[in-house]
Amino acid sequence: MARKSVLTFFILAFAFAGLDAQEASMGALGPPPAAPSNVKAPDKPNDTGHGLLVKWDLSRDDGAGLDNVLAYEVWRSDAADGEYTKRGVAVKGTSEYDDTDDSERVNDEPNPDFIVTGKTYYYKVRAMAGGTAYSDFSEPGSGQAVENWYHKGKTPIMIGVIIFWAFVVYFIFKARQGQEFYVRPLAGINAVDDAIGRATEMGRPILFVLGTGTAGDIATIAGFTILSRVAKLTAEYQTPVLVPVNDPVIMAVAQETVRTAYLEAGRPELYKPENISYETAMQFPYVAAVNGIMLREKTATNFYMGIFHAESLILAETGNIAGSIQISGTDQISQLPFFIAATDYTLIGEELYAASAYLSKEPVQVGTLKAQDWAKAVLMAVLLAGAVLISLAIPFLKNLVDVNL
Amino acid sequence: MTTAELLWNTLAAILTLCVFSFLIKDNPFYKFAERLVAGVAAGFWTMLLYHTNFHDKVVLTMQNGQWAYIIPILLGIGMWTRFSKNYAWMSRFSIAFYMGISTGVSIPVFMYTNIFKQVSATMIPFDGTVNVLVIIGVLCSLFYFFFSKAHTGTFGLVSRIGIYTLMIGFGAGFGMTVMGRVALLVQRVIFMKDYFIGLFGG
Amino acid sequence: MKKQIPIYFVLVSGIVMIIQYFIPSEESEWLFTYANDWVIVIGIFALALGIWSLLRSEFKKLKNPKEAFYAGTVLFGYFIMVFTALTREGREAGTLHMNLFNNILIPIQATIFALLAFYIASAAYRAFRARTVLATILLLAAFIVMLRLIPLGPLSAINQTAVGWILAVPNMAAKRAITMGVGLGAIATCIKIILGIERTYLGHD
Amino acid sequence: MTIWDRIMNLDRRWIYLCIAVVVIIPAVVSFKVPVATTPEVKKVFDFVDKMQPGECFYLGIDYDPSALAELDPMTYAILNQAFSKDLKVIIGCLSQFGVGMAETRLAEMSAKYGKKSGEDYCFLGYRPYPAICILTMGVDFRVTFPLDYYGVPLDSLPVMNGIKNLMDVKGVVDITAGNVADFWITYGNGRFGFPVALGVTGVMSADYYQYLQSGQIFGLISGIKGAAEYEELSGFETTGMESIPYQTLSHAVILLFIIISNVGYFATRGRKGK
Repeated sequence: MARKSVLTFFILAFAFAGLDAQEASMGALGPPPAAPSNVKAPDKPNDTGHGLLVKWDLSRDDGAGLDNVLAYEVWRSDAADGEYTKRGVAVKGTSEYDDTDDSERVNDEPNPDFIVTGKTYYYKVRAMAGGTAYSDFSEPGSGQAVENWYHKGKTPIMIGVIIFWAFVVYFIFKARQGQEFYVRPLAGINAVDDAIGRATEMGRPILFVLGTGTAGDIATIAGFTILSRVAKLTAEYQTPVLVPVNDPVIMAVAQETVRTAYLEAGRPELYKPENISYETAMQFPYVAAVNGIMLREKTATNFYMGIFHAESLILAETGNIAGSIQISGTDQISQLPFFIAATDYTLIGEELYAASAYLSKEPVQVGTLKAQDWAKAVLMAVLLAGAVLISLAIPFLKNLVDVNL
Repeated sequence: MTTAELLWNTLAAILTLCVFSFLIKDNPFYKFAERLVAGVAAGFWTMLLYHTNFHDKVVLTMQNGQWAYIIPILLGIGMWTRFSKNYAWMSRFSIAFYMGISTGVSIPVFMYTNIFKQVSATMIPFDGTVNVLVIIGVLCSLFYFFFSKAHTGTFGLVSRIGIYTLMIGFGAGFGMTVMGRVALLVQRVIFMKDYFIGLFGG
Repeated sequence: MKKQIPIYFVLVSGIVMIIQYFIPSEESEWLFTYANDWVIVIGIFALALGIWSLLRSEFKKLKNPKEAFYAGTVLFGYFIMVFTALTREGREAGTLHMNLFNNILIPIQATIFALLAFYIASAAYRAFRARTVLATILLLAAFIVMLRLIPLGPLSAINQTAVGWILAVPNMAAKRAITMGVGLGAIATCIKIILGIERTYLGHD
Repeated sequence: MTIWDRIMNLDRRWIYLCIAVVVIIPAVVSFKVPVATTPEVKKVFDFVDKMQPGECFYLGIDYDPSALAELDPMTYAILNQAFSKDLKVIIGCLSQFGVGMAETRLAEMSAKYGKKSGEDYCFLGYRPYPAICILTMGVDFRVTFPLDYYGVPLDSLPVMNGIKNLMDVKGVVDITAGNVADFWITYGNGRFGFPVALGVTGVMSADYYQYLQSGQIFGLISGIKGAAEYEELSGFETTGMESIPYQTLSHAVILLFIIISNVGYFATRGRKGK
């Protein structure tokens, strides 16, 4: 990553509070370096319109000539012959300075450094040598900040989204045409039927935990889609499913999900909204409450699907004490080891997102899995190609994926 | 320690023991602590959100005349139709926006952080065994996640290497975490120790 | 209509938020904040639903003599926290509200968290048995990593090298691969939601 | 029911009891457990140890009080080692909460060895934008920090004589709980190639071993264990060693149970096989 980001970093802004010419007085005065020239201040791209990119040609004594340039100082004014104030410093060898300030007010006072969109600003640059030796100021250059309507740096991301979207739509289309796709069996999915059947035989409820994320987290949404399939099966088996939650929006969505599933299974009369219950807010109080449910309701099967943090192992071990069959799935890498160790089946990362397609068995859903596989193949090819190219010192692909926001 | 401090500390110490008693088995003391904290957490959270989010995004926006906020407020109130059987369907509008915004925001963000950043970090030159093995490990592990290929033959071998890599990673993750968990327990033990010293020694 | 309109809402708001990401302008930034505030505001109003669900179930339990004490505990905890913080000042340091927070919520939370030290040991005992190849690999990796805390004389150096290698190579590779897989799965899930292929969460009649 | 069957179905509460015992005992009776030193910590120790009196290195103190328990012992041990060997140290903060803590620790350690600011060490203070600071310090310390923390111009400090930029110091040891570590790797080592070692928190450490493997950092002190190792190596103890008895004993208990569990597993499996 080094090369490109270092270069871009030189373009980045920095302002040194307290770095002042007089303060830096030191040592003997050498001959002053030549002034930088050709100052320009074009708009800084990809921003909200409060930044200018000051550019100049290096001093003749930067890396050559007297070779005594240490840094450049960038000064700004509202008028070409107005009063200039220092904006910041750029180290030697750098010919760009990012002057950005988008706070209109600071501490409820108007901010004098604020860059107004469309207003013309003038810049002068001078070189600074060791000691207090300064070059003359360059001729002023000017420019205006413009509000940008497209972030060019994000183009690779857009291409990525479009390609993946196209894969998904294409395979949905294929599935609608009647094409069937093979998917390999997943142990965690195959176990779902048995686990629900076991609860039915034992006459005990099923527990479905959606994790400690919010309803807007995609892993929780994946949890909803799995809950929907599981609830449909439980409705057919007439086994109650308990969904204790710690977020009210999750509660509302889970209620709709389960109700729909019961309707689709033709058993709307079995649906009890109070089984999807708000236990409490906050991670550990919620976990304590779920622990209580496991031990007191003696749930036969526990599902953990969504975002989990440290509570993963608390839940899984308590479930173990209660003797429940446990199926887990999360996208949290730090918690996967504990689910793997302490539950019977674990859906790892992407498998969590694939589970609803597996359980629904609908061709359209399975089609999206095919799209994911194609995207993965492309990803692997790009990754390998990029690694080969960079080994040959061709950074083309690497630069392409190295998105700088 | 003042009497008030002592009493508060005693409460905290008793509750700590109540929770630890769960290790022996579920019991009324644990259940009491569990139920108490459920109520306290819900109450704390209610007032926290009331004084922060509700005040800032509902009360203040209306006072300041930010009328654009009427739409989310109406959608929020729309959630309350869930109290009624007949009008509950109206809450779906609110849920729909909630889901639409959440998923729409996530797509490019996942594309950037989970895909581009990772691919870029893995595009390393093939010099040295470490780099080569990391690249092979990433490719094989990704291969394990292929759903539409049976894991047999060559595919089976590659995905096997992949799942082995994942398992080593999980084992390492487990082993690395023990220290932090023990440290948390030590903190509780030291809390109890300090409490007893304060009670009898000081 | 009850079913179709929400699906269009999802579609439109989803697409708008994707496009917003690529526009750096000030209007676009405002839209982003505004949309996130929608999510927050909907969440605050929904809290009433959650609290209602909690309180109603506890009030019901009050009638059951076996459960009455515990239900009373929940209700006591809830209402004391609410009534002690009706004003903003009630939530400042040193108030009854914060004392309850610091001496009930914090110690219980910390102690539940501390249970993990015990659970991590019992989980290791049960799970780390060399039943299958996979279990053996998991066991060995965890064993080697945990061994780094044990002084083994000259063997320690070998162990530490192994730990460093495990963390830098297979662990790193596994993390990256899972992260990428999660990215693809999550984006696919989002697309399914936005396109209305996955819609059970919206319910129907 | 043989002993192995019993072991295989061991009540989990015995495990809990053992963990409780090994955590409570060190809390009641304090004692010491040796800590196995790792090559990555030894390398940092040797780096400082092999310097000659008068030679100079840069020490970054970039953590806030939340990481104090893990990182403070490292700072103390390294400062002690440097001052006792009459090395020159340049201390800088690139994260804003580090500066106040750095000052008190420095004051304490310099008083202990009678070291003077400006003569034996230079405390630069804090500047924002870590990446650009590292880049400018690679060119000249005086561009980044014209004055030291106490307001004295760098050029008037004897300790800075002949030290223009980071190339003139023997290396960098950065103790951090945040992303300053990444900046040192990318810009310090990546751009200028000077040797960098890190002291990080336990949570962070797993992500930094890759840089150790790739040679981008020459040493890594991770978490409280790394701190304890450094204390053991340097023979100067503050609080790093304190937590080691808990950790070593509880790890030993868990490892022991894993061994018992596997012995039991193979014993019962062998019998079932017959």
